Amino acid sequence: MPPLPDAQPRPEPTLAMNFERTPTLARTVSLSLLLAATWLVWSGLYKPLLLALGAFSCAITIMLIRRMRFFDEETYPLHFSWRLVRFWLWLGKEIWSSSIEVARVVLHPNLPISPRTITIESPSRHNFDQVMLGNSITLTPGTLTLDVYDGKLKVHTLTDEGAKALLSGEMASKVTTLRRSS
Amino acid sequence: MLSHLPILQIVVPMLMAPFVLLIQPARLAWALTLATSTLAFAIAINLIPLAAGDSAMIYPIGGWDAPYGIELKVDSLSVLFLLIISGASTFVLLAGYQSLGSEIHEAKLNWFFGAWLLALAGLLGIVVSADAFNIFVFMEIASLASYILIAGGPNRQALPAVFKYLIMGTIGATFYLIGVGLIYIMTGTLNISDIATKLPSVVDQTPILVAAGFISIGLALKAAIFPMHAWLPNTYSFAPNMVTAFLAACSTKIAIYVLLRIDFALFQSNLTGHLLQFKVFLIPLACMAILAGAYMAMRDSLAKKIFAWSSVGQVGYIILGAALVSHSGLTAALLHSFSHALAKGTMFIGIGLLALQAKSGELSSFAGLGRRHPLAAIAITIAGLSLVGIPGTAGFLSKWLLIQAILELPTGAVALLVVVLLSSLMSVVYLARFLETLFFPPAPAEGKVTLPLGATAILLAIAFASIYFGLAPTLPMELATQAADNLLGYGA
Amino acid sequence: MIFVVVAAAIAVTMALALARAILGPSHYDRILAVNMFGTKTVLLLAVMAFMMGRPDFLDLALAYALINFIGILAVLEFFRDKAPKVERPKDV
Amino acid sequence: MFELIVQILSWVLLITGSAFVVIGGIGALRMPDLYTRMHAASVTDSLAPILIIGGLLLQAGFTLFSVKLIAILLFLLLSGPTASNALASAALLSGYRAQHSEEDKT
Amino acid sequence: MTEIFSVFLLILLVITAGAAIRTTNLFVAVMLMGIFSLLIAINFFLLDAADVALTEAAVGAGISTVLFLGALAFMNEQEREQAPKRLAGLISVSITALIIAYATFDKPAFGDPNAPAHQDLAPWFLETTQSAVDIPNVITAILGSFRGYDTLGEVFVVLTAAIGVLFLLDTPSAGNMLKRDEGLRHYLIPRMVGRLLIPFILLFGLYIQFHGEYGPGGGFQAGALVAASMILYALLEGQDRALEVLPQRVLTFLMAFGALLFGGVGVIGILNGANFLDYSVLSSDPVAGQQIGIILIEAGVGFTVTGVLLSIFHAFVARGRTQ
Amino acid sequence: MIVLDLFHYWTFIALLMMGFYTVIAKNNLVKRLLGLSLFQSAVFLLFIGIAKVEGGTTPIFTNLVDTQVFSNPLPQVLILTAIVVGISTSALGLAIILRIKEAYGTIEEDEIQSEEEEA
Repeated sequence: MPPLPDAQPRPEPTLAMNFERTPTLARTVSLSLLLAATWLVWSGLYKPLLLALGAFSCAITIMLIRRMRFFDEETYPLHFSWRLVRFWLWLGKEIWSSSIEVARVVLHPNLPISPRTITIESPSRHNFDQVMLGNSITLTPGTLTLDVYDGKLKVHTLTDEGAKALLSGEMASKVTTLRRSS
Repeated sequence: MLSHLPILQIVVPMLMAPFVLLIQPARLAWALTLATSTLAFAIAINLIPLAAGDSAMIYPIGGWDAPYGIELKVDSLSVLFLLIISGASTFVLLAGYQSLGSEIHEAKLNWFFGAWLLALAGLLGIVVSADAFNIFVFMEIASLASYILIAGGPNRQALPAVFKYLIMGTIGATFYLIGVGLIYIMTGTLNISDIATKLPSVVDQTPILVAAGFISIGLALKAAIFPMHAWLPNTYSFAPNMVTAFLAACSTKIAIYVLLRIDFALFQSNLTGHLLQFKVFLIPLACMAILAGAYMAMRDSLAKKIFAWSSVGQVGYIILGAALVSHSGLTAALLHSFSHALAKGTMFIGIGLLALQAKSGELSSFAGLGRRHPLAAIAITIAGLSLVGIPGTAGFLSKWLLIQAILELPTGAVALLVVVLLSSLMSVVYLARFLETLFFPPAPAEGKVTLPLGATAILLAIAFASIYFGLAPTLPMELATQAADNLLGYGA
Repeated sequence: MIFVVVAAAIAVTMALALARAILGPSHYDRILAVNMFGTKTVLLLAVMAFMMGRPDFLDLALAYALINFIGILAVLEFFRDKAPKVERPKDV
Repeated sequence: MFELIVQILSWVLLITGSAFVVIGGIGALRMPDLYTRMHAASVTDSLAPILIIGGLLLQAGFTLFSVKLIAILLFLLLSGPTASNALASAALLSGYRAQHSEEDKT
Repeated sequence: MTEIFSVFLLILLVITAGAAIRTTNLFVAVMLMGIFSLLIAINFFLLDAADVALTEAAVGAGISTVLFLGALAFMNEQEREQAPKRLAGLISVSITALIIAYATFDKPAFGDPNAPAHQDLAPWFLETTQSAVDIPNVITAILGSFRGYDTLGEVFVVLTAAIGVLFLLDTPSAGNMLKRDEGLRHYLIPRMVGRLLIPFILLFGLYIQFHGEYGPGGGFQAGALVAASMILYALLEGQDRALEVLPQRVLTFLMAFGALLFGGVGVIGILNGANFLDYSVLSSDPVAGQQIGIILIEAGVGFTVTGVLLSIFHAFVARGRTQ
Repeated sequence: MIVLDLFHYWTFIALLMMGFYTVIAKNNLVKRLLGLSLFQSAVFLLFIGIAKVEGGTTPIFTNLVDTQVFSNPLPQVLILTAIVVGISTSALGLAIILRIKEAYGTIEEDEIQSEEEEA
């Protein structure tokens, strides 16, 4: 890859602070169970042949994933907890209100936008938190993550309200609590 | 086992192709390809008695009878072409190892031979298939594989040439597909004999007529019939020499084969006035092809291009014979396919062997090579004489039959006769020019190469085959006569 | 027939996205439009599966969602270095 | 009675979703530059799928189809912002500047 | 009701095609062709061709776009403007169009159940699938069994294409690369999300493979999806890593093996005294034999297509790195 | 149905013409390849149109709908094969274009020709 224009060639993001490393075996098992469950609900046909093929497919998938070395380095982003559900509900509410806001702007004859680019600090350096925060920001209409690097997120906002809400840091703090109990 | 021969004819080369891919030493890959090709040739020979007479071998694949499944059909017409294809492939491979090795990187030869086997399987598959759509599929296997073979050489000019061929070939195949689609709309079936039984009950003939047009034009593109020949000279000239020998012997003829089969089985008897349209459309094109091919061959200075142009003209002869829509005309056309394959194959193998020594493809690089390599030059001379149609060669016989067929015409015979004779004179001119270059100037002093002995022997053998079949033409003659009977008998 | 209304709305948005893809002006606008078009296709297929009474074809929508995502990433990977360096789009 | 309520709820979700889809489309056409267009497109990529697929879920009831619908929704919600983010950072890195951009740091 | 949508989408289709050939920028043209693929696939779906729609999506919008972009990356994307052959083109095109219009103006009406195309063969397929093969998806039954020979041909067509690409562009191997390909490793978010999604894309591909008898799908679509998931991996983590996971020799073996598996199933028929590709002999019960045969040949198609598409992708990407 | 019939039919012809024109008249090799796939797509559309039966549904048996009318599966099978053939041709064509680009430094046909004449 040629050096990135506009930015110094930077080392690829590694996981210095990946403190809780789940053992590979546990991850393999949990992913296998998840894949098997997915197959069962997708398929809906419970003949012996298809169940056998399903087991075979899960095995192939796991084998390839292990060859891809997704488990033994960096984070594997598979977490679940009830907090996640609560967070999603909160996020849904945020999406709703900001969508209304963006819709109002779009339909306004004068297009009252005040775009800005702001930088916010992620409270956590953990990759999962950063990705979750970045994607939550993008998912909320009116705010858009441009770049995530070194714990800083560059965010483009459409309106002043959106920028203010982000700078208040509510989303960031909510995201950081997600991982704790998992 | 004999009843499985039609499918084995295709499946053997097809399934050997993946094996060849995995074999590393080039020599082994070549040997396996040669063995497979020989086996295919043997199967084709074994099919001769089975498909002789007016009986045809039918093979329903998967046990599903036509029109629901796909069936294979082998009759004397198909056997003739099976012999041409598998024979051409086998002899070119036999004679061509050194030549191929000099033009293609050794590490890539196994890919090349895989493509060769697929081209062989594709061409054979077109010939035995009795299903209009299946023909399309195998046509694409054969075409894609030949694009690879052509692009394989060291000559960079092959690349734009092959791209042009790819574009035109795909347009041709798509036209063919449109025609098949129109026929399907009107009849609801894809098997050629089943279409033939359903066509008479179709009330509205316009779509069928247009389908006939699309299929003919599509196949004419693939067969390089005159105004649609633009891709041919360059692809033949810049392809690796042995590939030229293989493709010149059979690839365009297969498109003509499909054209004949579909046209005679479906349209001649079922479309009013089609006979006339067929004649009016094709005879002028054939004449122009004959003259233009010979004229361009006289003017060109690249050795292979001369004979590539000559192929355009020879395709014209075949089309002319077929377009007469008479028994003698068809016999002549089919016999000419055979003798031309033999002569052109010999010619290009010979040029390929001499090219091991020649510095470039220019005619001048061949100066005096005939003196140094007299055996190869003799073979080339014999092939050339057969192309011109000197008595005693296979080429003479087919041309003679063609002239007889022309003389049967009620009107216009003189004009066609003039065309044939004029073009023969012209071919004497370009042949003489080539032979003169080979024999008269002194041989170049430097860079003496001994031609591979085995290859030269093979070359001589097939050159003498041209004479043998000129003197004892029973086998091709019987097949061609019977095939002409079958073609004309479709409507009866 | 509620599905018809939804499908119509999605189809209209597809037309708008197509307009954006044709107008550009920068490559990135077009990529944005293609992405938008892809997600709208997924939604449209899901709605149509219900509209035609064959919800077993939701597989199609799922496959589209997967393919679309990969396509967009491929665009970015191959065009990262080639894209025009600075381009100021005209106001629309 | 219960079914009627579910139906009406589903209708409301679907209609609202459609409205947001069209609004997002209009926004993507009206907005002045790439980044602001992406904000508008984001409406059709986040809220609209939630509403529309939510409405379809109510129609499908408790079947295996609803599982597939949820899978589609999850997939869209994961891949949508990811693609947007990749697009935005690629644009940013290649020097595509936002209009009226003012850098403020916190 | 669906007619109105069809009409609307067809109009969009023509607009997209027109824009794609009018633009002088090849990148834009490829993007528009991607949209074109999506649109034509929806149209296929509306015309009751779910399997075809799935294939078109996987092939047209997915693989083909990726390949064109991969090739364009080494070329000037701006087409030079000139128009020398416009007239000849217009004339021959107009003639063709007029002929087709003339030919098909009175063709049987669209959707007419009494059209000749829907007699005889189509009902036979629908009926025989139920009795002799007993799987719900008639298209898979025809593709796998009744016209299995066409499908064998199709497998060899893709194999030929792969042979051609690898022959012309060299086989990629880690040894001859000059540059290191790091993919999108610097992009944290795509990378993390990709890690989450890749297992499910793979699983979905395999699901499509094995449910081809019950719903839209089959070996080809599955092969394309599995290849797509590996392509995603290559995009995110770099080609070198992807070639470590599935090295080129494995891919070559996969494509050869798939084609041989398909052909081998056919040859078993011959060895058991039936015809080539007759699956009834695979089991004592002919219906079960048909089903086993279809599963096996679909697996063969899946192997070959995965191997072929990945090899082609790697060959294109590697070409830029060896220069 | 009549409206759709006409529309479907004219779309097919329009696409066919556009694709064919691009293949014949354009100089750029990639553009010609794109035109070729447009041309093939038009034929796919024709075949899928043939397969449609009014009031029919996709030929996959199901108990979700009560109709027993199915669209014609055969043309759909043919087009599945044809699509695969199309992508194979495109892939091979692209590989050839890449080689042309390396050998000649251009992908415009007339420039290739003029360079050939100079050489």
